[in-house]
Amino acid sequence: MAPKDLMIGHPLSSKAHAKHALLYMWKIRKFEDAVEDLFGRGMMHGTMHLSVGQEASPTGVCMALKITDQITSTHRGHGHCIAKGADLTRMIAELLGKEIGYCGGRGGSMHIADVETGNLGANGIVAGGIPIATGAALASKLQKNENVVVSFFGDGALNEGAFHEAANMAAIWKLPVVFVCENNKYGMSNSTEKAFALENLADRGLGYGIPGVTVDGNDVVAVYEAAEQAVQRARNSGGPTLIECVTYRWKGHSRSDKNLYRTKEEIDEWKTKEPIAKFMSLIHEKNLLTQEEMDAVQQQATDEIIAAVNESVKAKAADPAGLEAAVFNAVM
Amino acid sequence: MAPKDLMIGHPLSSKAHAKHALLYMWKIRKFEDAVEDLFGRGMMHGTMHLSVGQEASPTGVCMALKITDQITSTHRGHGHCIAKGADLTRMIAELLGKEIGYCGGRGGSMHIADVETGNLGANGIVAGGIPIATGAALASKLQKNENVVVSFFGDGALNEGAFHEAANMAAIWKLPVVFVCENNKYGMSNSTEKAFALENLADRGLGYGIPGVTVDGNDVVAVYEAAEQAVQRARNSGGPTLIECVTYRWKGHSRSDKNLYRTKEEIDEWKTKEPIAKFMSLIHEKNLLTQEEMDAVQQQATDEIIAAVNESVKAKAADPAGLEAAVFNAVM
Amino acid sequence: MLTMAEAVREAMTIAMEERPEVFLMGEDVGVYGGAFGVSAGMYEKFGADRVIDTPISELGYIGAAVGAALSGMRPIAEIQFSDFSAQAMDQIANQAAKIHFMLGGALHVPMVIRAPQGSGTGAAAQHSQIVENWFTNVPGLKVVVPSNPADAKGLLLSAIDDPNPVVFLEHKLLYKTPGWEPVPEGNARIPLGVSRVVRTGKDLTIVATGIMVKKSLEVADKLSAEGIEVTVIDPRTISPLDMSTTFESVDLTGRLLVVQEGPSHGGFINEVIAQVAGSHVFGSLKAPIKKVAGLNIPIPYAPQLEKAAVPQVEDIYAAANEIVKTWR
Amino acid sequence: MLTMAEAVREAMTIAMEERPEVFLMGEDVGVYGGAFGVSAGMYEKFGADRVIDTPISELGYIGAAVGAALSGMRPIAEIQFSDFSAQAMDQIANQAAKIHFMLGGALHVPMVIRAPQGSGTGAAAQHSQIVENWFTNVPGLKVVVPSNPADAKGLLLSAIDDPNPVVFLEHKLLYKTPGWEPVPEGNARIPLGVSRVVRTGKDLTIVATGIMVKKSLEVADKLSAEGIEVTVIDPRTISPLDMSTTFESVDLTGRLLVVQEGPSHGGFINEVIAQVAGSHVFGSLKAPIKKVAGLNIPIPYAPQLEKAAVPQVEDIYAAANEIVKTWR
Ligand SMILES: Cc1ncc(C[n+]2csc(CCOP(=O)(O)OP(=O)(O)O)c2C)c(N)n1
Ligand SMILES: Cc1ncc(C[n+]2csc(CCOP(=O)(O)OP(=O)(O)O)c2C)c(N)n1
Ligand SMILES: [Mg+2]
Ligand SMILES: [Mg+2]
Repeated sequence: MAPKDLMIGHPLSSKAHAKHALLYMWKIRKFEDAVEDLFGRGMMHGTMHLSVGQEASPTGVCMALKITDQITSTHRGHGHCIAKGADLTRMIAELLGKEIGYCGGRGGSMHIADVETGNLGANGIVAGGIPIATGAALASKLQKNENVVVSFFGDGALNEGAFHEAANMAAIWKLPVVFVCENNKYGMSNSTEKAFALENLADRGLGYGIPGVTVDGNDVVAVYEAAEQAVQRARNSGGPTLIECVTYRWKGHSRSDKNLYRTKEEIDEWKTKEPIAKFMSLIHEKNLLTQEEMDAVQQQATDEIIAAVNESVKAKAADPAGLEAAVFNAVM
Repeated sequence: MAPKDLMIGHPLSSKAHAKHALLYMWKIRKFEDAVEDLFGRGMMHGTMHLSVGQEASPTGVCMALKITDQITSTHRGHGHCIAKGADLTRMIAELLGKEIGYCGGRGGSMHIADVETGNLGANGIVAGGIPIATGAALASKLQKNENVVVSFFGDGALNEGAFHEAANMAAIWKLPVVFVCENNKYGMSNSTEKAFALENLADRGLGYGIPGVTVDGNDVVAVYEAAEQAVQRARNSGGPTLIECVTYRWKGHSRSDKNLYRTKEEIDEWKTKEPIAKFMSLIHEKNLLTQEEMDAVQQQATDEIIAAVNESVKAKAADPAGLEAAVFNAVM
Repeated sequence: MLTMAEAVREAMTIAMEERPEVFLMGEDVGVYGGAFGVSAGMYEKFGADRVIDTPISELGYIGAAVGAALSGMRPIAEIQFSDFSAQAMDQIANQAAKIHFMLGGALHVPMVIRAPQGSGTGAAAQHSQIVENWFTNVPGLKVVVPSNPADAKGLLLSAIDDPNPVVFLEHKLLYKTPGWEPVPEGNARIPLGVSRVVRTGKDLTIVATGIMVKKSLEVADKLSAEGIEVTVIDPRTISPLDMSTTFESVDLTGRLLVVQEGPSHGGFINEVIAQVAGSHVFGSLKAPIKKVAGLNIPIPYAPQLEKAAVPQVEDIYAAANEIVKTWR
Repeated sequence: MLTMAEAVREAMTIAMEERPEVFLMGEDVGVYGGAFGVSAGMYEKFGADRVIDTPISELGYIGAAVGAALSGMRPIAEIQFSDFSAQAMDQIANQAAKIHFMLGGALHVPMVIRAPQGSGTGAAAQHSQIVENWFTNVPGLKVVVPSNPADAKGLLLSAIDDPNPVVFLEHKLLYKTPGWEPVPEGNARIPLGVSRVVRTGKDLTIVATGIMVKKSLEVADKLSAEGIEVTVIDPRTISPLDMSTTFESVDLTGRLLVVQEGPSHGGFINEVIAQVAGSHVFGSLKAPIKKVAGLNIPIPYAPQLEKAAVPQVEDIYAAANEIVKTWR
């Protein structure tokens, strides 16, 4: 089932749309804050890859997608998952290793999928989802169902062979796939300046005959507009587009990051380009929502996350029994 | 030891250079004819990938290389090997599984290497040599020895992740490597029209910030000129170049090819663009060599191949004893 | 009698006729008919949408097969030589194999990867490997190694039906030869994970797969003429591995010989040995368990070297003979 | 006492000081110091030309390491998690492993691929595998699995000296813990291909590697207190595999238990079993050969599931106890 509140369209096209975009960005932000908190309190296991500061690209892209459109996601995938409409409780529950978690505790943060909302899964392998998205787009073409598939990935993923091979296949077969590169300036510690001999990573598309667009990835409106165009192009058999969303990761790459490869000044500067504030000022300009309405949206996000955490914490832990039987699907 | 007759410079820069270019193209042609003949007579095992019709690109490129410069080659590698200066007898002997063959009969056609002339090896894996060449170029940079490495590969190889990852590394580190794509219109049965959404395959370089050049791959002079520029650029720390040599494979992909994917007309048309005749007419224009001199060069090539075949046929077959000891190098 | 290439083609054709979601993709599987001619004529029959020529991008198109499988299709992806499954290893071992489990069962991956393996064609080290062992230690993959056309057809039909990723490895040298029995017509499926007792005898149990089954049968014939009776078991699916018939047989014969073409260090035969050596039939063993396998070397090019690298009928005969005669 | 991360760093540092042709490359090995901090400080010491941060391109940079090795360098290439060796499988298994043999000895490939493997960090199925088995069946690779800091240092020094490609797999959970003995100073090499008898006892032989050695030693202590004396053998190099000490020990104890973290179906323990079951010491066996290994499942995320997936001390104890008590 799709969440009742999923909404398609331009973030500034109505009060409802503006609320939706704002709500989802807040949900992502609050979700990540909650994860960091759970980690800090030793309640969560493993590692975490937070997308604080990158809320605009999943939100903007997913507002251009129908519920039947699909996505593939990454290790930094909470935002994509939320924006596509996943249930917050089942997400948190997964992180806590609970039976009701999306993967029954077997996958954790890096492997959450939500079939109902078209999320084919986060992926622990950098660029691992890109050929998969391309194959889902091939299925869409073969099944003639007009679904579009979006593959989210980071700047670092562009240097994997998986991107290359998938991009070319998508181009030659004009598959309904959109490649969304969230360029947050670093692949772990490796800056895009060091990892690429390109100014705009969107130019990577040139080598495949794929149009490339670079947008301000912290501007949910700019992201939506680029995504909407690419999605329509894909849906109309025009083939793939590579969208580069320029953004920034506020937090360390993962738990173990000491931030040795960048300066505090750089981080602080990017905090001034914060996506939620940016969108709120656009809302202001257009006089779409009052401050009270915006505050209420933020509060709603907070409440939803708190409820999800509370419910998850109480849920039953995943049970080791039956692990061996879970390897293969038994249904023909 | 380098072959005595290795020669660097423009194919039309002197009588000697013109003779050299012509001789090497003839050697490649005659070598491939001999291989086909040995196969037909059941004297050779396995399969064969002939480069008849593609003699200009190895010859032109290698005339821009010093003996210490290195190459990596492909399944269709006889031409590269010959042009870099390998010994014809040891090549034929390898194809016949003889002890004196370049690989002692262990590698066959797809794995001939000749360290003395800087050939790091043919490769049975499409695109397998490209990262290796890039690594050799990294070694050259680290060792500051000013060697350049050329990686030869086909059009099909451009769609492998190996090309992608290597090309980007070469670009960001400005490695002294030249990527020579011999676009013979097909990767086995798959035409470049079907496998690429690009007009010029050299445009594949754009996505890495690598300059791309498309040349008539049947014109040994055009190939030399492009290679010479790229090699100098590489040697002067200017980084890699992607050269697309447009050419055509006359013979089937390998032994089993029924040519179902192309027309006889297409093959015939390309035969009119034959590289050796094309070069001879340039020699004529420039009045560099007489017809007699050119005939003598052709005869020399024929004689050398015949001698190599005769010597190889007589040589001792490779001995299965010692195979297990040959897996690891024992010298520290 | 059909050859293995024909039997495989027949299975694919039947499955594609039965189910619109089945399609074939790979390098040169279209007009060319596949490097070994396995899909000859299928492009003409099913068209470019169901017999898809891919660029030379194994990681990409195997990944695309995974994605298509997640979205309701049942791809058969051919890898031209199984050696190139190395290129696609991430999508096979880290994605296809794990998705169902890792995602808590939310999705599954009904796909078949078909690829020829093995030596004997003079194609040298990068085109001649037995790659089974790369996959048998990866939970989530089923690995099938048919030894003859009839089994190949029935097993492939089941592999295509299976809701899980199946790696289906065909020995190149079997493509052009008929088996030892006719290939049943129609959609006669043979279940995965069920071993086959190809021949029964009381003196020795031989477990072998792929091309080594035929060689083992030759050895059994030869020994039979000398009064020694051999059971030959073909597990057919090497992961998951059905050991039931092997346990039964070893319990009876007390002697076990395992045979594979791949290098001796590793491979499915080790799992057979380990399971027997750790089982209740350990007590029935009258002799050490012997293996006949390839040398621990890459496959060399020259025919005389290539032959020396992998087990020949004489090697199996010698080992079998030694076990039976030394351990009475 | 040094931890394993420190011991590995010390070995790399010594080798790089001794030989200008040694360098380190990999993802985030520079300023970041490696995902597990193994190369911390090395970038500052050796500079950007000898501690090279690569793009996220495992196939590319492992291939580059092969090419550099062919051209006179001795690269140490770190793969951030050994699971990603799948990406580089072609360059490892089809190139690095085969070049020396395939080219008739014309070239050789002196390189080391270092990578952490194993579970226990809550990183789930794509970051927690034991990948040993992908390599042990590929002739031309040496595979080393150190179990403690002292061995890690000495073995890595030898691996860097070795003229052949060596896959060096470090268990992540060992990185931060000291071993059971001090790490020798200086360049004290330990030869590859030589097993180590870590503890001697007459009742049972346990063969284990990596993190399972420590667990097996714990079990041996426990059993010793109960009057049962266990030999613990660590092959250290699992390919090529030195079986000499295992044969000797089994000849004496008559009982063998093999332990690995990786899935039960496959793995180096099967080779140990197969060699013993086929050897002259077969006759000395008083008990079936048992294995304790991981479940045949991908590694799950939640701690309680992850723990259930791989052998714990109790599992080894139970198996050891059963063998010794059942088979007197
Ligand atoms: C194939 C592979 N290589 C390396 C890693 C380790 N790793 C995980 S995330 C990451 C950085 C990814 O950078 P990017 O794609 O830019 O995404 P970001 O983390 O910035 O969102 C690395 C190197 C991995 N998970 N998979
Ligand atoms: C990784 C890999 N995939 C597939 C093959 C099988 N194969 C050998 S040559 C070839 C075609 C190569 O085309 P191209 O690169 O254009 O070179 P050409 O044969 O035209 O010279 C194919 C598909 C292979 N050897 N390696
Ligand atoms: Mg990034
Ligand atoms: Mg070609």
